[in-house]
Amino acid sequence: MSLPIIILALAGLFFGIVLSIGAKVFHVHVDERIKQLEAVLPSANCGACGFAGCAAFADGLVRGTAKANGCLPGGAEVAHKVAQLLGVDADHLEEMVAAVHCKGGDNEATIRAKYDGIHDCHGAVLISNGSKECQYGCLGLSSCVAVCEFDAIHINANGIAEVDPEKCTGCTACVASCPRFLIDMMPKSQKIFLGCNTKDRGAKVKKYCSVGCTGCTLCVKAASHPDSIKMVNNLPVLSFTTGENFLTSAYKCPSDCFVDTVVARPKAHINVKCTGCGDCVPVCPVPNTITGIIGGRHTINKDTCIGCGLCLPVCEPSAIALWGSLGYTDRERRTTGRFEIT
Amino acid sequence: MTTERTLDLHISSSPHIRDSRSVPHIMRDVVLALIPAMIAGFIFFGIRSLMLIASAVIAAVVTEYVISEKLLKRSNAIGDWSAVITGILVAMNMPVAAPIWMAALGSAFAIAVAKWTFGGLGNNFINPALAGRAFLMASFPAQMTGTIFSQSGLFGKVPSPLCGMDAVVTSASATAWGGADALSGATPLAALPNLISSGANIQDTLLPLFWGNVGGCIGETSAIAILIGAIFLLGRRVIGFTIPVIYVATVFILALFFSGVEGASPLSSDAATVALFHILSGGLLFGAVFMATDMVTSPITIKGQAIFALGCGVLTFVIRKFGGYPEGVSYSILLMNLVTPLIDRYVSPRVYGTGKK
Amino acid sequence: METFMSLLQISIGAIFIQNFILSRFLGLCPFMGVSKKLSTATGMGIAVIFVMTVASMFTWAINHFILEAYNVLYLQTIVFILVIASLVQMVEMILHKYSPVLYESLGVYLPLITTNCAILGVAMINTGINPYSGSPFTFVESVVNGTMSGVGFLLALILMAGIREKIELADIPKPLEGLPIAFITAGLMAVAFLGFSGMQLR
Amino acid sequence: MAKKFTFSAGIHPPHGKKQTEAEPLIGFPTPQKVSIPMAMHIGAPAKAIVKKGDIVVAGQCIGEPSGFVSVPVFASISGEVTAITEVFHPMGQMVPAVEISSNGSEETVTLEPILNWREQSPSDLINRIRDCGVVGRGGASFPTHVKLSPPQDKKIDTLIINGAECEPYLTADHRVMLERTLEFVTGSLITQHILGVEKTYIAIEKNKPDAIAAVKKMLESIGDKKISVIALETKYPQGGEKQLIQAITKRQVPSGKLPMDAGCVVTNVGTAHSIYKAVAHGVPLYRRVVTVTGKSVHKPGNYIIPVGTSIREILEYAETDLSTIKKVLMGGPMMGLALASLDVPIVKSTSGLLVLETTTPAEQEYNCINCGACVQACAIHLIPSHFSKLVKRQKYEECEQKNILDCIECGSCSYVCPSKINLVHYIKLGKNRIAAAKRAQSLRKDGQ
Amino acid sequence: MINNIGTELKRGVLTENPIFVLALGLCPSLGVSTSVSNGLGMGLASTFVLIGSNIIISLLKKVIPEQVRIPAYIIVIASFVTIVQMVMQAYLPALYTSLGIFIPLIVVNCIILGRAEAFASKNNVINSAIDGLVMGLGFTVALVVLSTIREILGANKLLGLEFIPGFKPMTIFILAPGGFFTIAFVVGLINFFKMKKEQK
Repeated sequence: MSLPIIILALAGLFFGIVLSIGAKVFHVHVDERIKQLEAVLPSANCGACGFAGCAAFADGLVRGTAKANGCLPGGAEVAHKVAQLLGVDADHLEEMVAAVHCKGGDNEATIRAKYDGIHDCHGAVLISNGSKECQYGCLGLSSCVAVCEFDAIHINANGIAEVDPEKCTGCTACVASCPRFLIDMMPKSQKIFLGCNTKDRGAKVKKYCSVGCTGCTLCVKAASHPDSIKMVNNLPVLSFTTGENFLTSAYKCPSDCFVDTVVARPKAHINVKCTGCGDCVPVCPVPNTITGIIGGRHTINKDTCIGCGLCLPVCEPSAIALWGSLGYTDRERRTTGRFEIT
Repeated sequence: MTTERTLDLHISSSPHIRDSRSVPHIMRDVVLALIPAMIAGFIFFGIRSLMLIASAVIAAVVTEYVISEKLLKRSNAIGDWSAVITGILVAMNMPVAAPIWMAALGSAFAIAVAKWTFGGLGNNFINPALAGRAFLMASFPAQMTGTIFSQSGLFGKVPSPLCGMDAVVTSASATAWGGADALSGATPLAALPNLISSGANIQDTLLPLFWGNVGGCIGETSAIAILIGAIFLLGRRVIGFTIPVIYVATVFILALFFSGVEGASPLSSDAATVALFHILSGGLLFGAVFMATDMVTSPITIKGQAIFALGCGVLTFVIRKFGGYPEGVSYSILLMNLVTPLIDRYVSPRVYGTGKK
Repeated sequence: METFMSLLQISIGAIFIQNFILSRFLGLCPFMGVSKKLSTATGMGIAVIFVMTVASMFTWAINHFILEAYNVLYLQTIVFILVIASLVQMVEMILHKYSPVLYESLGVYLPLITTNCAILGVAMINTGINPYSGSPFTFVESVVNGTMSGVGFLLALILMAGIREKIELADIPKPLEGLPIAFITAGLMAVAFLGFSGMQLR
Repeated sequence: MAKKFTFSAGIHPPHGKKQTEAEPLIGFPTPQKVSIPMAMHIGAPAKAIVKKGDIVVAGQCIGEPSGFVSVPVFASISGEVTAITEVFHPMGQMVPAVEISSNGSEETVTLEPILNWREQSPSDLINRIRDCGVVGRGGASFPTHVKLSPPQDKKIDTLIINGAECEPYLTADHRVMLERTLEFVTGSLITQHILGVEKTYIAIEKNKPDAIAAVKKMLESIGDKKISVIALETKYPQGGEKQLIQAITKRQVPSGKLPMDAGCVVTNVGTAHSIYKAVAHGVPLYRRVVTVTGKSVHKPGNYIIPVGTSIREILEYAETDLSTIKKVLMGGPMMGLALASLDVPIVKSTSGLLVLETTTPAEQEYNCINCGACVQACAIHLIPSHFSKLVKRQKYEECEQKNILDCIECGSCSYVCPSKINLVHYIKLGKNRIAAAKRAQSLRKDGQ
Repeated sequence: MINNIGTELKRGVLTENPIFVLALGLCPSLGVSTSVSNGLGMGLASTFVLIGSNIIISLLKKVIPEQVRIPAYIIVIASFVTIVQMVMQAYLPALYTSLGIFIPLIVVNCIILGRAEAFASKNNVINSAIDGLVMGLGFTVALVVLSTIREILGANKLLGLEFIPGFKPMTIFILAPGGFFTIAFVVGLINFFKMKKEQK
């Protein structure tokens, strides 16, 4: 009876000692990030990722040879954690999402000739530079969709690539995939961006795209901060650092070039504190939205208010507040991609 | 601007003209090339052979239709004739006495599992017909190998498994011979060792083997019918010479050296006879012409095809000599199918303007 | 000559007839996982050959000289797994320290091998009866069996990797993508390997 | 002549030349307006040196070269410069261009003819060729003066005048060889003189026996012994530089290198003709022979057309039924470009306009069945079907390892593919992505 | 963490089924699923080991040092496997012989080590035991499903009794290829239904 115990104990002791000595003697320093990643991974060493175990997968992630969603047993949860771990970068403390700067789809843009070729934007560019008259617009052939590991980008019914900000992890894989350089990153907190990339002049743009930017600069004038929008090469460039929400600019745009990812916004509301000074009326960009007689409590037309919030700071008695919450675009609106004020 | 609207311009990559030959053309040619062998099967094995073929083809086409159109909703598959070929090949690889439903099951397996799980024509890595046959072999070994000839051919005579050499019939029932409709026995290749050891004159067996009046699977017995099909396919450039010629030659040469005839040198006529016997029997020609040449599952380059055919030949002979199955053709092709992706990866022609590869 | 033939028969049996993956169902997890790329498959296969050979040596010796000698065969499972696990880990550590190149190519696969039933499997099989001679495996036979089982594993792995690289692009029906198609591929490979069944040197 | 001049692999497409091969060269009426792109050659685009309102004469230089690999551009009609603008190049991109409206004058200017060219130094002749804006007639439009001045360390011993015209439907070179025999043979002699080579071959496919006979007769009558005529087997792409060199000299151009690395210079019949005009008459390259053909074209022919003429105008002049056409190609059906718009000008390298009534690929695409037809057709001995699969999987490095960059895009593989896969397009895409990756890499290196 | 047995059971058997969903423990699931009795025996044996090792590891989780945890877990598991081996040999010799090598191989079944690492080493004893139970049951259910299909198709038998009189069994299903095909199509079917559900 004692023999097996002795054998087992000796064996255990022997291997324990050997291994612990080995661990000291043969110690090799490992990258800190690999350890962090390993902690996130399930450690099943199943090999489903195509790498030799979780450690090798983590190594691959750090080197960029593995894909963030490569861990099958871990699923989406692990993929997101991994993406976050990899994406942690001192420069980008703010959460970023991708945005596609074109909204001139099948309904808006003119087609020169029908493209019969392989389903790839780069491929289409090689054949007479694509079928669109516009040399800057989205080709809608899914090159960005193919590189997205998070199923966050799709070609909508109008033939334009569209990012789902909720699924987007900000990995920037799509940015380089676009032959027309239409995709860039913007803060997730921002909801409005310019949906056009043409550098052509207005008259020419009007010929080929009904939602093309004509370079009219109305949006620049509408912006409340002078540095928020600058014209570069006939095209407004939005700066997201000024705190501007671009609602007024988008509203003023005669070509409807802006894209709003939000369907419902908080609307302004005037409460009983209103003194009827009328200061808010001139700052409101939408005509006939704030009405009332001087001295009497003013009212806001909820149907036309765009929720820009310009009236809030001018109200001395602080009688105006925004009511309601942000709602994301429903499917129907997403397919048209139009920014409408009704 | 108005004229621009009426203009229907298309843009695409060059070239802007295409050869008229397409996948359905190729597949139809293979079906045509199989007709002589089907006729031979009908002549030697009777109407039942055609029933087996019909059942296999119907099962294959129905399976293909259901999977591609109904389950996967891919509309481009059914017109390409490839299911018909698979059905014919499965049936041609069965003994005539096999139950009709078995042919249907085999070809349904071939289409459903070996082909469509990978996404249909061109995506499979293994010859569907052979996979179907191997599936049946593993599932119903008795019905697939025991060559019970329950039907007589057009000549009213049961094909003799041993080419008329009654003396060495090992397990044939005596009453069956000559008129009755059941005869059980081995295929020619299975009987070869007995023939050699009994010292029988193998030369006399070659002619029946050539015409096909012997036992075996429906499609494989008649060398002449297969050769007619082969010539047609070669003429239509559906298959090349590389695979069939190297395959058959490899088996021939190996059989010359390891003929099994006591004391015969590789160059003796005895060895040559045995080698010819090897070529004409056991479905070698059928496999070499119709199955090893399957484009999808054989290498793409000529050099690769040569390696593939050599491997098939060696494996066929090894299985015949040492293995548990007397024929070895279908398994050797299946095994080489597994190697094809590796060959395709590493064997490529010497590119213009580069030195040694 | 006779020993050679018997070793050859063991080899053919281990590589083709009783292939660890395609016939015995051992080592499937790494087989499914690592067969996506040919380069990884080759590395893993070679690592398995190496570990199987070494494990066969050690376990045969321990089995013969300790467990059988002291009649404590019931400790086989525990002791074998301990030996294999320690062995693999030692090899990994040594490689990591002294031969980064070899570690890159082989060592990274070692964690996967520890919990690979193929290794313990071959050790267990080696304690049994050699089916070709009818007597227990000798030391040489068990080492040959170990190595050749590894070769069979490598063979199945690289064939599978080649095929998977080919079908990676195939238009596989959605529900079958991933694991199921790998199983079907393995199944069809197993069908082809049935051709070797009953093969005997004569 | 038992010896066959050809290469291994290749295809036999229907040649479709019947419609125009008997049509003599005829002049095209001076168009009302031309838009002359400043970029009609590989290399830096020319710089416009005229401005709006200038009066120019046909043959007058309107664009200066900007760099060694660049050539001048000339007015192709006489009239007023109406705009310095941008037009769609046939390739699809916007390029700077000069728009000239005709004033009805047929006046032309030329440079001083060099009649005693045999006594001139090669460099003087090369300068003349450059000053006349001569570029190669292949799709790439490589400036001819660059081709004719190989680096010192490259020994050139063979000149090949390419009259194969293997591209189906095109007959422009054929007609030039028949009708301008003396001029193009003289052009060949000038080229030979410039390069100082001993061996010159005029290579013509066997399907043009009249041209072969005419050239042979001409060589006999002028008593030249250095130039020999080679009757090539009729096979596509026999006129590819690499194939031509292999067929005639049995040499191979090393992978990634130029013909001069095999000791050869290959120039086109049309180029030789232009060289003759430039040297012996001082006429710059501003007009060229264009084959206009296709079923819907009711007046097909080989027209001599001023560069910059709108394709719409040409097709209308050739009485083309625009309602039935699906495709307009610049060049032949195997390598030509499909035009996205008819309002684009013809350029120096436009050898033909082909109108097609069907789209390609008209048929459905099947899965690749691994048949190897593309492998057997490939004149470079590549495996095109691998490229299509690898490009789909975006494995560009592997493509490069498999020599995708050696592909000459002749279209043979797509032509024979029974699965109707657009192989050439995949290869073009693969090459493009590899080039893009390399550009990005070198940018990154420069940045560091 | 553990709320109620019902949801836990659903997790083990359906949503996180070790074989069909997590693709762990493939070797025994194919190796022994040739007959229902084998599958059931294997499943229950593994469940026992799983529960036992989960309990012990959960108890010892504070004692075992981080560096040697894997070897320690393996020893615990191996001990339980040895117990199973002895019990089976004594009371179910027929099953013991037919399962053969796969009994000791329970040691290296990734499910068991995986649960020890992922669950038992972080949770209390009762929860660990329940986790072992549900995971073991999930494994057993999967094995029974596989072995039922294979036994019926391959031998026309269920638990050793003839299933459909006159049906010709396809021997291939009790051979190696049939094992691969069966699991492939079961997983495929599960994926198919999952996808349908997701679409809705």
